[in-house]
Amino acid sequence: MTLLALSRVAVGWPGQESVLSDVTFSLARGARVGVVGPNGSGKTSLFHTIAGILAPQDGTVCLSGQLLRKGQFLPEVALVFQQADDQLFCPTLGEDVAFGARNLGLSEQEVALRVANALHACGLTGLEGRPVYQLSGGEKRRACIAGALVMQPSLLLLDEPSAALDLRSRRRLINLLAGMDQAMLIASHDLELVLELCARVIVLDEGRICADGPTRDVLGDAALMAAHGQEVPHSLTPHDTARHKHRQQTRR
Amino acid sequence: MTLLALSRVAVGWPGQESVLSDVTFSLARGARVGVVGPNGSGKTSLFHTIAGILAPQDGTVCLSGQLLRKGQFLPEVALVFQQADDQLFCPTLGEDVAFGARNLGLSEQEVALRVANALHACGLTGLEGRPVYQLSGGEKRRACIAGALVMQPSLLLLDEPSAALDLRSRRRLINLLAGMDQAMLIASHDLELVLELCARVIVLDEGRICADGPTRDVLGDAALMAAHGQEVPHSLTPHDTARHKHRQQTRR
Amino acid sequence: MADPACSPILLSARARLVVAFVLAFGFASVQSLVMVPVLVAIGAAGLLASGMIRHNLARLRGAALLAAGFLLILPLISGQTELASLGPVTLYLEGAQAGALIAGRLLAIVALTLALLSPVSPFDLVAGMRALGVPSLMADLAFLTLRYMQEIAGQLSRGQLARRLRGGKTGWRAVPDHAFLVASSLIRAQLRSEQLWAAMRLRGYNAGLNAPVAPLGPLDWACISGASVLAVALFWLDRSL
Amino acid sequence: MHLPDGLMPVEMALAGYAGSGLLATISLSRIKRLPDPSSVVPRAAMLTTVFFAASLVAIPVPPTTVHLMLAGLLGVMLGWFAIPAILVGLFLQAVLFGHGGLTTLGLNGLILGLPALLAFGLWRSAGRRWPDLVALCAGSGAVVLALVIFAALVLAGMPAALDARAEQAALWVFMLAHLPLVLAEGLIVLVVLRVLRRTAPQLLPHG
Repeated sequence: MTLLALSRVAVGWPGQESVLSDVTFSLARGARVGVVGPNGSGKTSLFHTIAGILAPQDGTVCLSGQLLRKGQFLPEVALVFQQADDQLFCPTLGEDVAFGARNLGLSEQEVALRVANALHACGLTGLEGRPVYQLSGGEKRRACIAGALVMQPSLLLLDEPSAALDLRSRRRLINLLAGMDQAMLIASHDLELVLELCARVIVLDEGRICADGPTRDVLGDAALMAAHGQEVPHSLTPHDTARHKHRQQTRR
Repeated sequence: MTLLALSRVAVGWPGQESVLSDVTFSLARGARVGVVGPNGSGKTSLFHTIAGILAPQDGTVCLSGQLLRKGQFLPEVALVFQQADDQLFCPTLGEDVAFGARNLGLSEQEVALRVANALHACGLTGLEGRPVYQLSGGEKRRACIAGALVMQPSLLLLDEPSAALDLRSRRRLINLLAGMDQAMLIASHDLELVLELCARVIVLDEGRICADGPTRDVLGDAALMAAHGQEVPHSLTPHDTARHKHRQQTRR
Repeated sequence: MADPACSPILLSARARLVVAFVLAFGFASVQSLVMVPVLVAIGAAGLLASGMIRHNLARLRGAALLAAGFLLILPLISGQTELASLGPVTLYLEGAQAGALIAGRLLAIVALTLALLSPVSPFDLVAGMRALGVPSLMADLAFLTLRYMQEIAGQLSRGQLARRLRGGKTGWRAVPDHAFLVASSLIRAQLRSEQLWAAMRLRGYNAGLNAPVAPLGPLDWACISGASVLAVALFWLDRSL
Repeated sequence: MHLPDGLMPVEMALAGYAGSGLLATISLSRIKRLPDPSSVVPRAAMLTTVFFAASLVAIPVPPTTVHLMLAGLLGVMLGWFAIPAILVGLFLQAVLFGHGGLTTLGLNGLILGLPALLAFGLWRSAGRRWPDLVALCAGSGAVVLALVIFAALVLAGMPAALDARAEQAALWVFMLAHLPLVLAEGLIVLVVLRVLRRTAPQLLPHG
């Protein structure tokens, strides 16, 4: 069942080079798709378009069969920013998670229930009263996701979810995302993460879709990856222990 | 020839748990050593101690055979912050790179020469007049390194150099660092980067050194890595193509 | 006497603010020296009842220094009636009186506001201000400022550190560098605020950043009326003396 | 340069609240005329936070260290938003650090708010023509105006029994002690506005 459908979407400002052009793809309910590409390739613009912040110059974005208009409040789509601090603007974790639910006009009881569920799902129960600036990087990231979940979206847009996380927090995040049943678009430079979470990947470069297919096939295609500033993830390359040797020094 | 020698260094505040304890290691001129460990393991404190910002409660830090005192201006040691934005406070790239050189009391000619060299080394020539905030993430990172190089340090301390970089910028950074002959300590969660650049690695956890040895041996030791919240890098694990399968979904 | 600080948890932030403002103005209206011990006694009682004595005493230090300054300097420089003469130094009665009055009012007001307001988080105080009718634009401004204060202060101090590590100048020559730091922080703040606005809008920000407020309870009303009675009594006593 | 609690007679403190309230009403009504007022809140809040944080940093200006007031820069950068920003900052300072006071919040709002508006007016009317000169005047002038309002309020509020000559002498000492701040603020505003004009002119909506 199609949740999201973009058709020939172009985004840009008059007189400037467009940041997205001719972007067409669709996404089934519950599917997880990776979006990879160098910085400036249009990943953030793509997410902003789907979230309704940017209006396409051309083409259409349909969500559950409905055409999207700019500036519409879309509780169905939740955007998780790369910079967690920009998203967590309330004083405490509990208030921040509740913010979106309150704005849906729910009763306080319903809000409390949803907040408790979201915190539980993200492993944050008990931290409600914690000031946001005291959270660790991994907790902040999960707090952003909890703040999104509370609105019960059917599509999550995650922008570099593993950036600035240590390996422990990254693993915890991967487990969390793997267990969720919302549809997701995950933009990341962390190709190993994309490989673990997504069966399908879209490669974006200079505002265009250059590849769209099964993750292992696309990310394993060395020529394609190199052409778009990417590298085949180590877990997909044949082992070549000599590879690191030439760079390392003999001095210690 | 030993450049840096730490002996039984302990850092902390009275009445609190110490952030570093019993840290002993030495570094030869020109050597590149990785420092890995979870967030909060003391990597930043270690760097601040070597840069003379924090004074050890106990133990000694020697640089080129000289004992370090707190608060001393050390042009020989350059610290490159994790947040490039915190380090780049001058209006334009050129001014920022020149800042350190000017403070050494050099002639304007000498300053200009050093700036030109540093910009060239970091592939930033021609961007001198660019406002700092308009630079890309990778350019900012290299600008920080250029600002350090201009003081001709013999030791570079790099805190998460590849954080928030896309693969192209990361590759470019690795090439830049691989070609430099200064000694370096590189703190990073990006173990593949450590593996490529450093022949030796130190594992830090809870303020103590848990391992110190050849990178491939240490990072390849699954039990050791797991005990300290790390994962063996994919390029050191035997191939297991089934590994990703269980997580990926069939829906597209 | 209505001692509002007896129940530091139960009393709402709104009632605390009203009580603090009413009593502070009541104290500020006192003009006769005789009343000063009464004010200081109420302030001290509030401080004791707040249960955070050590914490509040530490925060009272600035006010205490300022009060000591008034007490010491005013008798030296001001007045006509000689109180005492120690060599070249003459102490005047009027100055001493004014100094004691100002210092007493200052210490009593600060002690009382600390006792009332320090048990509540600043965010709750701002929420209380909003509930009291402060425009939501100002309340939102205060909320976001409180939220990002620590972070931006941290950024600035890291910037100072970066400057120092690269041999930054000291004294007057550091002033332009400091200006660079302020300018770059302003530019970053502007860029961030665009992200922040997007995040707020995407989560349905329309008016106000905080939770709906509960109505004032009986205890709140009791404390507010008690404080008002006390303030009027102080005013009346002061004028009738 | 904050008036503490307890120094001023209660009538003046109340008048201060009335004055600041009026200023706030005027600026809020100006802000409401903007096309989408709530969209400016995040920007004003982030900038306010920077001003607030920067004023906490002690910068060495021999022979002392000074804390910047930044009222002039605040006025130039925030325009009408400067008044709510200043009142919010004063309230938070009083509650968080015990600087200033609750009863004198209105008076302190005038001490900082009027100079901010002066700087805003100066920059808007002449900033385009003589940017450096106006920046210097806005920075230093704001501090001088704040000092003058401060001194006038203290003089008006002190008990009549006090010797006016001694009081004036004390005020002169106070003003002279702030001379480094006057110079440092002028220089800071000059440099900051120069940097912004050169690298981020979109941050300066007027002038």
